[in-house]
Amino acid sequence: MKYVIKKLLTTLITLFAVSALVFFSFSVIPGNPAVSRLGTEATPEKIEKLTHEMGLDRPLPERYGEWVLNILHGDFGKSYSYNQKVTSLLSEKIGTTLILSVIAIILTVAVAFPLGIYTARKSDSKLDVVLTSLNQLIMAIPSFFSGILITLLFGFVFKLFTPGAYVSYKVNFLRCVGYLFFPALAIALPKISMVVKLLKDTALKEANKDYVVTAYSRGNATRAVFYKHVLKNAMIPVITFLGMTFADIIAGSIIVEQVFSVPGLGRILLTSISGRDYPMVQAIILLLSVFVVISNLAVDFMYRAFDKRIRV
Amino acid sequence: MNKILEVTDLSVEFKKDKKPFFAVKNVSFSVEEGETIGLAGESGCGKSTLSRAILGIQKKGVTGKINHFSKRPMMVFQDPEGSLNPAKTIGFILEEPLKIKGGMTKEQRKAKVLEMLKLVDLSEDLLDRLPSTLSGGQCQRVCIAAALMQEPKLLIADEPVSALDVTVQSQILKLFEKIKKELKLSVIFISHDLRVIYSLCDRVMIMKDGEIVEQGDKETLYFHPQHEYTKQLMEAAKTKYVKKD
Amino acid sequence: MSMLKVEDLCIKVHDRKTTDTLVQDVDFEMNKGDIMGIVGESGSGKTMTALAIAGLLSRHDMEKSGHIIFEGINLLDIKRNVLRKIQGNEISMVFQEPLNSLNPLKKVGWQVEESLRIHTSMDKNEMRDRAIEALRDVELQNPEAVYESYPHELSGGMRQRAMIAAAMIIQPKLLICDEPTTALDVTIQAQIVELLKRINRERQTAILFISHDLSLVNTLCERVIVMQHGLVKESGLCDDIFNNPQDEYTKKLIAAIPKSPFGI
Amino acid sequence: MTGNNKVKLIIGLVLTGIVFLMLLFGIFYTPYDPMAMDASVSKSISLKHIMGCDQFGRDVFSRVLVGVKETMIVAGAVVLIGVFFGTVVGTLTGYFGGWIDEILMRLNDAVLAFPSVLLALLVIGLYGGGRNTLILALGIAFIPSFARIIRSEVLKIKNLDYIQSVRLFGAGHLRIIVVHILPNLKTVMLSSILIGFNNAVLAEAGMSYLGMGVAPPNPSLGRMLSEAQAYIFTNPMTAVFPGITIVIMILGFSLLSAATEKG
Repeated sequence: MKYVIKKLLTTLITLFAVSALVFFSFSVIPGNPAVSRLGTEATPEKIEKLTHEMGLDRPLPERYGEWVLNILHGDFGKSYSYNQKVTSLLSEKIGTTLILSVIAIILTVAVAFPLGIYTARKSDSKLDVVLTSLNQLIMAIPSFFSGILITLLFGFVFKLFTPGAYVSYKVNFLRCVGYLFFPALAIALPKISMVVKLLKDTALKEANKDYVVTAYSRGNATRAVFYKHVLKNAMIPVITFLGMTFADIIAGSIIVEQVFSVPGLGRILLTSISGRDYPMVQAIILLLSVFVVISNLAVDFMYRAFDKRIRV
Repeated sequence: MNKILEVTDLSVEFKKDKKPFFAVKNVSFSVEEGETIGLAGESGCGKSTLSRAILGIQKKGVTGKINHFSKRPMMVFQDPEGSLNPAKTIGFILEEPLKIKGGMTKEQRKAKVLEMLKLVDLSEDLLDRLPSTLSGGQCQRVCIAAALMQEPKLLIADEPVSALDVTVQSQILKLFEKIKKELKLSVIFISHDLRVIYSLCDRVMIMKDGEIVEQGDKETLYFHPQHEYTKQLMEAAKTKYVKKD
Repeated sequence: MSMLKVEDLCIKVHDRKTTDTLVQDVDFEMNKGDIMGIVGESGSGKTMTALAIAGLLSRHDMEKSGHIIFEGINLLDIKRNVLRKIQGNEISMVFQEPLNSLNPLKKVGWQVEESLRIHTSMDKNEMRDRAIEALRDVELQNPEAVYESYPHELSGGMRQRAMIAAAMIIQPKLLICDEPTTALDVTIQAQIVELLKRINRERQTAILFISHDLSLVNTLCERVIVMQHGLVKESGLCDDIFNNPQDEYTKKLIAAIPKSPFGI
Repeated sequence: MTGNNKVKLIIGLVLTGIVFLMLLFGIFYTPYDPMAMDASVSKSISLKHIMGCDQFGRDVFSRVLVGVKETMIVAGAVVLIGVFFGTVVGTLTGYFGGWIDEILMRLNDAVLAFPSVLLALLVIGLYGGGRNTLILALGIAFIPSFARIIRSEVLKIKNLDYIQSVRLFGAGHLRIIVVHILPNLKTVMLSSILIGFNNAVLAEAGMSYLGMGVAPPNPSLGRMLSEAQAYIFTNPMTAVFPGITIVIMILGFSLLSAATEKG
């Protein structure tokens, strides 16, 4: 219990630090955002008025405090370019990106674990050589290229989906998932390969340890040695790796959303960056970081449930 | 006889799980010139921490007095391969202490290295080789030679034969006998093996939980132990090595 | 007929180009209640011999020849699923490093029971009772607590006792011990030696004791085999070999024992 | 070296060899001006245009060559920044420890927990796109992982007995670090530089795919992919060739790093 509280507390501190980092890094940009917003229409009066409206004339810590308080009330401020509340602009997109990430995570875990266990068990067969080489190749294909190939193959050749015809989950959840499956596949492919390789490597390493010899000496069958002894120990580094992978998957969605024209957080982040829409950029980066931090926390708990040796 | 080292009330305090804990507690002893003193105890008793404190490698939490009456004491470690820089040749490793000390020409250094190789019974052919190509016994000889390079008066040997095979072990012990005599070296010899200590040392200290529970002349200590723990150790050694019918 | 008869045992490892002979022409016999030592330095082939008898050399690049006849069955000839019925049931093994030899993620009790789970059809409670009894029998204080703990929570001596309990739980005929005391402190070593002697005396379990320490083997065993570079240099009664060694290498080994008040 | 590693090494060397050859061509000679548009030319693959032409009639092969150059410049600079600062930070924190170590490592962990794409986007969001910002952004994102690897290696080495004995000989910190620790970091550095190249190529291509890299009309592999995507059903090869080039680069570096890891 103490562990859970401690972990939650450090997570809170991390979130706080991230929010500070995001906020203050935007305040060190040279130039007055009010000036750049007004562009050619800038007159000293207009600038002063806008500066005041945007609260830029008040001290930084005060603005930060207000920003955090507002966020806690669900208010991320107003977008510069859309002149609307950030929250209302983002609400649907958060859902889209989350669904995409969750499908990718489920795909990764559901495919990588059985495949990894299989290759670890058959580590000296001919099939293994093929699988390992294939794995190595897939790891080298970046998600935006595999995304294009998937579009070409499943969209153009097999016509399993219509590229660009994304349906919001609010309109039809199933069709939305059906569409997002393909970008999720593009994100998941290299991750699956990495997990499979890691699981196989650690399982082989574990298989050389002394306790495995002990297990054999008691008359265990090879299968029993693997499932009762090796597998659990081999999973520990894999779970640690999954923590980083989940974060990567969330970040990877930014790029893949672009490939499949999915209107999620990634897409609007890119438009906001080019439009210098700082409240939007701040909000999106903060949201994505929160996803990352929370997924890390989830993996920590998973790890703890797995390895009873870890205390504190 | 001259004292070479005097330790008074030496303690080393560590923090373990936020609780203070003494790895070494109120240790006092001295080493005379040319004397070999054995330090025996079981794992975790503080033998290594004590030697590190004496050499000044361990500085944190050290209290008490350590008086050295000689310059730069040296140390020989347990794992011979780990005590040699894997990226450097034997020649480089042996020359390094002289380079650091300074004040010698290249030729003088070379001559000194050769002299030392001879002392530890190693061939010159090894100079260009890397540590990984040497046997454990050869590595330990190189370590001893390197430690003697700056002509120390006191050598601390921390389990120097524990990682070696039995026959190699006896050769290295013979080498210790030899250098001790030829160089009038004082040696603090740390070991968990009471037989090794008996065969090499003049005086013995028994350590337990950071304290030296008993010290004295080897014969007295082995045949008339006073402290309960010393008796226990001797009893265990007998169970292990003396055949009962 | 003897319980264990090893004849002309050879173990070779084939690399791509070279063949390494690890063990060559090892012969010996053991009977019920025998206690025998194999002594040698690193690379002598003593551990390989032990692993071969325990049926633990299954690497493909290894060639084994000769006979290991246990209770009339040649262990080198039989299928793995037949061998498995003997492993942990009639032949058990204890290793050098108790920490590494225990699965770090499983409770000690689970590991002590493992042989019962594999070779008998006992139910959970029966197994637990047997395991606690076995832990008590190796002189562990508070066996119930040890049963519930993880390997890292025990001291080195306790772990090795637990390993012995696990090996003895099903009353094997032969217990192979590969340097079981080397990683432990002197006082603990003495206790383990006493424990093995008692097990041998009370249960008539034959013990094959592998060690680099000639004098330790002398105190524990009746007979000894001295090995070097895979070859048997000398074998016979400990007393004979100590008092009257024939082979040069044996003489060297005896001479290497440090002079001490603890006999040779 | 095991047989498996040998195969990896050979394939890795061949692939990176191809990449370096392309890099040399990208610097010194391209068959066509990579920026020259020619609407009249056929877009399909021919002897004259071995990878075909894009929608503006620019020679894809020439553009790929220059794109490789662009990617390698960015990747090289990023790895350089990462390795240099990573080694400095990692060595100092690992060797001296104490509160500097505490602070820097906490900072390191915070940055490391952040996916590098996100970090790079943050920096680009602040300072705008372009090659230099991209290098800076990715370089900063790469420092922590190098620092971590170097630090853990230095920590391991620092406590080895041979460092203790050199200290006893009276060697100063600088001598210990330069003469006795750094040479033993070679293997670890080599494999992390290679894996760094692998990641940097991936990151550069990803960022330029998002339009955050070098400014158009200069060719970059990532942007070529995103530009070709609109014509994917009519002229797929325009996307496939730059894509395959990226895969060759990443595969080459990752195979080499796998082959050099641990013997």
